[in-house]
Amino acid sequence: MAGFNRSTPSWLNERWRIGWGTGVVLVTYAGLIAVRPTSEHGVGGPIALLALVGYTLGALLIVSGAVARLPPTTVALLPVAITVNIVMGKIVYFSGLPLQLDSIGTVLVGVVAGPAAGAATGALASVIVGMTITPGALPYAVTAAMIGFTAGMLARAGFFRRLSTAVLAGGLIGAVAGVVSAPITAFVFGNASGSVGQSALIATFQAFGNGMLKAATLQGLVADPLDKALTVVLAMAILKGLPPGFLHRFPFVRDRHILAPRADLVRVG
Amino acid sequence: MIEVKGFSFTYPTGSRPALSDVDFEVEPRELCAVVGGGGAGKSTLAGVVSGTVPHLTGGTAQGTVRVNGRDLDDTPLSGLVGEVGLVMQNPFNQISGARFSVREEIAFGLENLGVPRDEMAARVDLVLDDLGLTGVRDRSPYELSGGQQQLLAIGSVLVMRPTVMVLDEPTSQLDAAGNALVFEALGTLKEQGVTVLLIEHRMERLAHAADRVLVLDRGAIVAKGTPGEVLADERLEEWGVAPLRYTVAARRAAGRGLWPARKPLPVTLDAAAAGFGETVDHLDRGDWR
Amino acid sequence: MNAVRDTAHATGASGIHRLNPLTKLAFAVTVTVCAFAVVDYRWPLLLFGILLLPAAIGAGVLRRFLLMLTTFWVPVAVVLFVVQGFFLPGAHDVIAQLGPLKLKSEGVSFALLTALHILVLMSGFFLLLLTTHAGAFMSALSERKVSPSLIYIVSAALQIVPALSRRATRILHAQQARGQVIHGLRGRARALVPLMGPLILGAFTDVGERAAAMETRGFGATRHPTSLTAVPDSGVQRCLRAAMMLCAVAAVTVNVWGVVR
Amino acid sequence: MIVRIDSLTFRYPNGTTALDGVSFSVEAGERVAILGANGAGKSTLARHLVGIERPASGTIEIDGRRTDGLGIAELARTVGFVFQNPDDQLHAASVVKEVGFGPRNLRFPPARRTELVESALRRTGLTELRDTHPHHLSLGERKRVALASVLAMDTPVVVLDEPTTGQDHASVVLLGNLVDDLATDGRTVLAITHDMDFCAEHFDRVIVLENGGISWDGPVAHWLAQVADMAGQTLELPQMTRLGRRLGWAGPVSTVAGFLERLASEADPAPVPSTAP
Repeated sequence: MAGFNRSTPSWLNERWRIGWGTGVVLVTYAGLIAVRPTSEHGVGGPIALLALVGYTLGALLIVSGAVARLPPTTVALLPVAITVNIVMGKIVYFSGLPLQLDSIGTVLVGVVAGPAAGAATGALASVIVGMTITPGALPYAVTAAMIGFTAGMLARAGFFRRLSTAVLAGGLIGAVAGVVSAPITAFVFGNASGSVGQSALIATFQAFGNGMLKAATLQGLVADPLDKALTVVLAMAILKGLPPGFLHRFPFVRDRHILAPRADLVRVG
Repeated sequence: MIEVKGFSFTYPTGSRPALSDVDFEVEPRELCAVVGGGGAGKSTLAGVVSGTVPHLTGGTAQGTVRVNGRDLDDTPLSGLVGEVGLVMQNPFNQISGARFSVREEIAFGLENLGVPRDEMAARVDLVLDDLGLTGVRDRSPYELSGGQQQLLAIGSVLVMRPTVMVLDEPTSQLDAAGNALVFEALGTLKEQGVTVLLIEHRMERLAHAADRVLVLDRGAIVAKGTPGEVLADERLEEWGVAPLRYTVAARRAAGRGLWPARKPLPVTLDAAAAGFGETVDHLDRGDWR
Repeated sequence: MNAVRDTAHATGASGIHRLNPLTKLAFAVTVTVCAFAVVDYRWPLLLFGILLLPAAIGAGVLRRFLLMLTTFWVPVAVVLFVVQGFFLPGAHDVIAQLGPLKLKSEGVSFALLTALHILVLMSGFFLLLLTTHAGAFMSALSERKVSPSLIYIVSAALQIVPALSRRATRILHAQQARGQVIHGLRGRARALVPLMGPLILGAFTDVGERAAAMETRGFGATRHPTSLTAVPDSGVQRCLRAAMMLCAVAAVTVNVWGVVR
Repeated sequence: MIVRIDSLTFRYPNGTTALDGVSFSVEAGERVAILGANGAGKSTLARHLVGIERPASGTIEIDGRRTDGLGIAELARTVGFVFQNPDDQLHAASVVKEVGFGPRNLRFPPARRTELVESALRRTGLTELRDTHPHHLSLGERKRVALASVLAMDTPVVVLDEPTTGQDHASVVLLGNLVDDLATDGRTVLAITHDMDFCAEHFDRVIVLENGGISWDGPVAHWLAQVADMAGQTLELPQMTRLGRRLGWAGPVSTVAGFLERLASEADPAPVPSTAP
């Protein structure tokens, strides 16, 4: 499994493993698009297996590479972020709102501790949800990793200094999530995963004559950007509420001018 | 051995120093207590001596801190592992969460150091026994009561056998029995040559256990000496520290001539009983004054 | 949060409980791969009938196993039949009509196959979770030299979730005791900040201290940490795992070959 | 009779009995300390007073009303509960907003609200910190904010859970004076505490719980007189009580003032008016 600590050849060191993992995910996605299943019988089995295996392998490589590079404070941050994902996800789920909001912690880590940490948070959150709530979350580990990774990259590019650009970043994160998750939804779950609302949307797209992958992608592109924009806003609200000194423990956000300077970081009185 | 010289520290977000010009030493086999009001800088001092401040918090520091002869400025935190132990105020945060039973949680530090399994098991069981945790060894750390979690936090550090031990209010949630266990363990540590720095609110325990007491007020050391000297100081309340009732009673009694003139004010039950006993004897014999 | 408790405290005396967690993981992975590898609805049904169900009975966890399937698999299966039964792209063999909607046979057979695949995937992992103590699982991974950081993150998250939900209850009581009413949609919306604020901010605020505590306890000090608990393993299980992995790899290879060709 | 509890029994979901036939009543203006070892049922009893736990059998009557049908938020008008950990409730961006949360929930008119908040801030010594963010406060200060936020609800009964734990000297002194003031105002104070000196100096009456039942209920001095060397070592007797015993005095003393009075009477057999401050 992930995270071998033996002396590894250089092409398998941490940085490379993230690269290899991303590569495997991209090749898998490209492969799924290229050999777009023609016979209806191809849909159920082999394609699903290809999607499942490629994505799982990619996620394992990314996680093992990302986790090995994290400083201890970030390691301590991840379980809390994962918990926040789960708790908020549950609250929203039970509130019956047509939203997910289960990536707040992932986005927050991406912004505070960088793309690698964000990717690890997302993927491991899926593992935890898979272990405790529903195994249906396991195949989506790559999507969750991509959410954290993208959030980190956009943070590095300065998107989180203003609320308006942060909301835009949320839209972009959502687009990535929607595209990456589509093959899993379409091929592994036969477009029946997620909430009833999502399934209804997918059914509508299929009814209008779209193929399964296309319907799933369209659904993702409609629902995810909105959801992730809101996620980003909530993550920013949490960041604003955190005590002074918290962000000083994370070099990524401290040294790279990721966020706008905070007035309350200077103690008055 | 702890040596702190001219040490000042300001948090990255602080407008005034959390510690200013702090100067003290603690020898091996010595228990030094730190007392002071809320926000006096006690926890910061614990962090400084254990190497987490400013390494993890950031901030600006001046002066030197040496532990066992090593300058902490040039020593990474990993270089102090096993040598300096830190028990934090909140046991919930001391529990790593990496392990699922009390026994494994105590072993966590030893596992990290690569201690062989047999030795580890022996050391863990010894600590469980010393702190009265054997009955809950297989329970989840998160299912323990606050007091038991505090004992677990102490045990998880004790098991690593550090030569310098820093404890930040380790007994706030413990009842009298738990307190006695902890102070017994600290006594044993001292005998073994360990240097102990203890932050504590309960003055009566300190008066017995501490070799020396430091008083911190707004980041500066305002008094240091033996418990008898420091805890009987009349400025204690101004510094935000609760005086013992024995001392208060003797001081007021002395005002009315009811405390033996040549005796220092008491900080322990024994000293108070001896002093007031003398008063009562004299009163009975009618040769007072 | 019941499932969390199940995984963290799964104890039992059956032979399946005593197996090395990695053996059970390998089984879950292999059975999933095998289920997806063959395009015939009878195949995953067979795997479920002769492997997964008897295993659940043997481990004495049948009731909880079925309960979890009812909770998680049945809804997915129902949605699958509705969506694909009526809307599978390219299907035209209508077998029933409900108003404007046409139920098609291709859609039904696709839904059946996919639902059974998911059944095997979920069953394999439920079996692993219901018969494995999370601590033993983590120890087993640790013995295989998996990164301590990764094990820490997973273990801590598994334990912080229930700890945090207990804290959420305390916060709820504290705010209600200050007159906070949590009824109706408006009440709920208004209660969000007083309830979630202390919970989430408190959890993040703890991170700094916990990291400091871990570092002073030598977290990451050596690349070769030891483990207090030994996880039982045997030569038979090692062979079994190798055979299962071989089987899984073969199934994947054949399938990828088939798709690419 | 502001609080009346009759044969209260409570069992945890796992079946263990936490409280077994507990009965007592408290008058307005009384200061009652609830003592007992960890796990004796103190917190469970206190949680019944605010309606967080519901009795398996028995009744609780507060201010003449049975609490059976009342929710926690409704009971909040009568019983203020100061929880042990202030971080379980602090959420507002300033001390004054945090303290105003309860009165706002209870729908007090704005003028009354301001009056209550200001008075609570003053009594807890927080007036100067009113606009500070709770982040910037020490644990002792945060505990005081939690206390103020309950005082501002102006409830006839105030329940304190381990109020002195983690508090520095100045806060403990303030807290003691506050308990006395509340009682003078006719409000009832119940406190769970381990701090025997605090209990001896500021409370009239103790209720001792043992294995879910009441093992003693009565004035503090009577209890100190009869109690042996602290059964089970779970509580440490007040310093002055121990000193009095060491001196072989009959009958207990519990506070510095009481001790000095006693000492003075030894010095001069004729009763001397106490001049202790």
